[in-house]
Amino acid sequence: MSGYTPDEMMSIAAARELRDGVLCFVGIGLPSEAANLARRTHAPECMLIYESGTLGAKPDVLPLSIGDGVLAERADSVVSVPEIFNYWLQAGRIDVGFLGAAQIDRYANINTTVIGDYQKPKVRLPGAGGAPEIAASAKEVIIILRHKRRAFVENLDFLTSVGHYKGGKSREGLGYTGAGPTMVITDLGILRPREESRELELVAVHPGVEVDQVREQTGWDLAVSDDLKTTAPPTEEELGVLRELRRKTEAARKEGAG
Amino acid sequence: MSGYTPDEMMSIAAARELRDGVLCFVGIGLPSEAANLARRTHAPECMLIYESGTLGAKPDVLPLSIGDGVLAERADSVVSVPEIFNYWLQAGRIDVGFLGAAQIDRYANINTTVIGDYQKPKVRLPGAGGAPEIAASAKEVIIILRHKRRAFVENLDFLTSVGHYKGGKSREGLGYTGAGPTMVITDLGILRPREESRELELVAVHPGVEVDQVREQTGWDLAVSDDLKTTAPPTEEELGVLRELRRKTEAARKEGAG
Amino acid sequence: MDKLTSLREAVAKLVRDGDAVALEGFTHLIPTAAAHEIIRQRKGDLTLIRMTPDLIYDQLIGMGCAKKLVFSWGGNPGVGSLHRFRDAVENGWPRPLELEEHSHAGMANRYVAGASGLPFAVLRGYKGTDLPRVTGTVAPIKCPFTGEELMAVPALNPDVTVIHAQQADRRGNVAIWGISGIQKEAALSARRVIVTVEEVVEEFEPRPFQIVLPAVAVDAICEVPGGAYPSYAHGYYERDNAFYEEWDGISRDRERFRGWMERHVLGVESFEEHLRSIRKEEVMKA
Amino acid sequence: MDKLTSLREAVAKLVRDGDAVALEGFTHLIPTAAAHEIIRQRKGDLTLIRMTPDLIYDQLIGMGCAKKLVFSWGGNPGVGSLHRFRDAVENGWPRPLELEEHSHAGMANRYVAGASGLPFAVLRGYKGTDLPRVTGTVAPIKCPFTGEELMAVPALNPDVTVIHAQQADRRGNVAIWGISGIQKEAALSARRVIVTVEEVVEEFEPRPFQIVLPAVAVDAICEVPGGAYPSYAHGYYERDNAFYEEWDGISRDRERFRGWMERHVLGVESFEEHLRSIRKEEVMKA
Repeated sequence: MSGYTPDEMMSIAAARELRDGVLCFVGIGLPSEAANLARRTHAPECMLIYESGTLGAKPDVLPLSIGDGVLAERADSVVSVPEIFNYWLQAGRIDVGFLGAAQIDRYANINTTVIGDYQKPKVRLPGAGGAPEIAASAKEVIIILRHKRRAFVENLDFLTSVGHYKGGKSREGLGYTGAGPTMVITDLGILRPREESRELELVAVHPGVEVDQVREQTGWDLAVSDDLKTTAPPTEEELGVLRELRRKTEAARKEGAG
Repeated sequence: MSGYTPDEMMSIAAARELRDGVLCFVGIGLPSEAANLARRTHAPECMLIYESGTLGAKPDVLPLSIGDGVLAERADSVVSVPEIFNYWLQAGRIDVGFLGAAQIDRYANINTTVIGDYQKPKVRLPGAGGAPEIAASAKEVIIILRHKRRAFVENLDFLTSVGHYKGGKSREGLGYTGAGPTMVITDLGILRPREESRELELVAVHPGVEVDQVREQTGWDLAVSDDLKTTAPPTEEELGVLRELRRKTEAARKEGAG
Repeated sequence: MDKLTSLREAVAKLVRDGDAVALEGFTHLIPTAAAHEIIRQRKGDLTLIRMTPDLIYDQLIGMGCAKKLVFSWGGNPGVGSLHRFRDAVENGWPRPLELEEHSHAGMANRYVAGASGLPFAVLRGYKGTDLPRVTGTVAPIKCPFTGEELMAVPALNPDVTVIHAQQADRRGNVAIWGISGIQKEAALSARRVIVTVEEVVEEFEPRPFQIVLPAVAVDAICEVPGGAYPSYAHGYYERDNAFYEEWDGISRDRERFRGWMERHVLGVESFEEHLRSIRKEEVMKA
Repeated sequence: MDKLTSLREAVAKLVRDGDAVALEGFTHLIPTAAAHEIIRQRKGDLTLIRMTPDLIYDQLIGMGCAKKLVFSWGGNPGVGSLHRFRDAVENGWPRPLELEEHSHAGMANRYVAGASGLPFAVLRGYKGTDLPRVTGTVAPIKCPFTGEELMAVPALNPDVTVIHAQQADRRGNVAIWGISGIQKEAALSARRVIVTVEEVVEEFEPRPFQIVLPAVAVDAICEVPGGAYPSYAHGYYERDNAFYEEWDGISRDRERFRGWMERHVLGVESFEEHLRSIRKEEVMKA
């Protein structure tokens, strides 16, 4: 298989990690694309939940936002925002939280708040949204973001959502019910927390990617697994479904009311 | 006007106290009859709220229970039980709480829990239901019950719902937002709390009722207003509407599914 | 839909001796059929939870299935006392019944906390009443911002919640319309959930004030037409108020109660047979 | 229905300088028309409250109406930054903007507490994050039963909440269907409530996942067809995703932004005129 982009590989690698039948709390953007790809390939019974209150959303195009009408159209149920966060997320019903990030550190803590100082930021980002409690209460968290040195940083400018906190058992001390991030999927490879230290280590690179390339784009001294794998390249089906989804989404977006 | 029962006088006297347009949280039984009578006479815009979650109920017969289908049929809205208690009652939206009681004391505190000792009761009553928080959070509370010595007691066997507590400013010390009971309406007359002491005093007797009769049926030394009034007897319209409501209710009850 | 099963199997598999069981319903949609099945299977030592214990709890208590009742209002709505409940509390018959008593607002918020994965809920109530004196599960709590002292009540998380609903769809989603009371929170706070329904349909129609409980929150769905009788199912059949009045007589006397239960509950194999035995089969065809 | 009034009158009467104002909406039913009217009437020193400040908050901030923002996610959904919001935070233009920042779960529960008449809400969150460091309105609280330490957040009680809904009936009840987000709690927690609606109808039809806000919880109802544009009104018109992308360009530059606002918001008298001025009048006939 040839002729796919690193972004396509990232979405496909992330989609593969979603087991069929799980309840997935989906962030907008990259996570939403991956989750919807999974639902269209190997995980048709995966139940997608968006923070706007849609339970079992079945969008036929990717939503531009977490409250698009396509999410409510054929959902199993639509509830209020407090219900989604309290009865579904905080109650521990969510198997997988799918999150993006602007910055991430070696313990998979996330920043989506500011670049620079909080009071006088260089870049003011949108902020926390649903992420802190998804990171806290989903049974497991999968993070998807592009692998850039400015994103994979030694020290976060702001800790918006807790991953493995300061490593080791420090997350457990915060009283969160979920296990935290189990995987970080990028356009270069896949990272997982080490058993004891909970520090992220590179466990797979995507086809054609060198470990040095990944180190280059990581702002700390990246741990690499002794048993480093290479991700299986996208199948024809995966690529076909992903591209069709993007095409339909783009068409719907252009159409709209305008 | 002649030919009406003390119970009819009680319901009619209670109905008259409901101003048009108010939000009334209605207990089942006597309060429900009075509230529905008010809605059919001088207070058509009175909004009836039942603890089962019906907002603006418009029953055409009296419900046997607080969750009867007639309450939902033409209600403005139907919400969950937590919403009724939290968003409507506790939030202070209710103008008048209409309550019944098994026992009442001189400060209009109510018992609906047990007669006798709690652990080994002579009579186990149904319990608190919605009453404690109605008594706590409705802007004003009106209590309706038959005037019997065993009901108007010196000491409650159990304090289920707080009226004016120990009198004076003691209720305010509990932090409740509502003003507490402003009126007790019985089949003999009407009682109101005195300004300072908050002790109930007899302010009106129904036509033909003597003060001594009321004292006789009150388990404490009953205070009587210097300006004791006599309740206006039922009008033809009031009696007609009440009897028609009872007749339709009885007919519907007999019909049912059985 | 692999959740679709018989009520007998669902109760056998999901209700265990000693469980804390909530059979919820607020006058509407009382899960009568499920309560009878629990009695027929002789489940014991149950902690029964419900805001408004009524006839079915009177039956469970009178048949000795319950060791404890967690509740806020126990009566025969619009009629009067629950005689079996009273007999258990006043005379310990057929066995003593431990009580954990709250107000409706307290119970509702306990379910909300349970459904929210929180250990407690906060409300403005209980103060000055005798409830905290007899109920261990109430404690003061102070607002860290205003200093106001409020009351905390612990979460309810039943081992099993049983509710009755109008419909399930083929995917196992459950639709309730009309008065839905505390059913959503009772279900979402429980470890295991059984739902009896009037019927299984292809797809739900929009109905006034309809809520939908997603399949993933339900363990077993059992089609039991008329399963809420003598309560009602909005859109299917009305409440049989006469039966509630009749129950006053049936339940007043221990022997008459036992006789009725033996004949109409223990002596039948299903709720369908029960309805025939009391000549109410018409509700199944509503 | 004496609550029915013009949007101009409702804003003039119910929104005051210095108010804490929540114009809520979760992508769906954003009250754009009301935001424009607030800008046209030059309301100032507002504390703006919203979980998801988007284009209309960008406009209010860029026009200098806001002194403070209480929020949990401020962006152009699916597109990127809110440039006027960023310019205010990063450069203090046109005036500095004080921030009170929470998570969605925190904001949602703050509205719930406000709607419930409680001074605070409890959730499991914030711990280990930098939010409590920069946000004063978070405090630890201990469960009196389990000892678990959780987080408390204070209630939100806006002076005014503005929402857009599909319909009102003649009695002044309001119907919302599809995604209803936090609108119910935002309305019920407020001192004053303005609702703009697509249309006033005789009676509501049952719709999927419809909620009804009773008339008594609403102070003013204003019929403004298309009033949520470029957001959508489920059953009326779709979201104009293209406009959200266009806004990125309009808002990026201070002058272009001011020019657009002067021409399309300040330079018109009503939302109807606004829609004509940007050639989107078709949403009014949806």
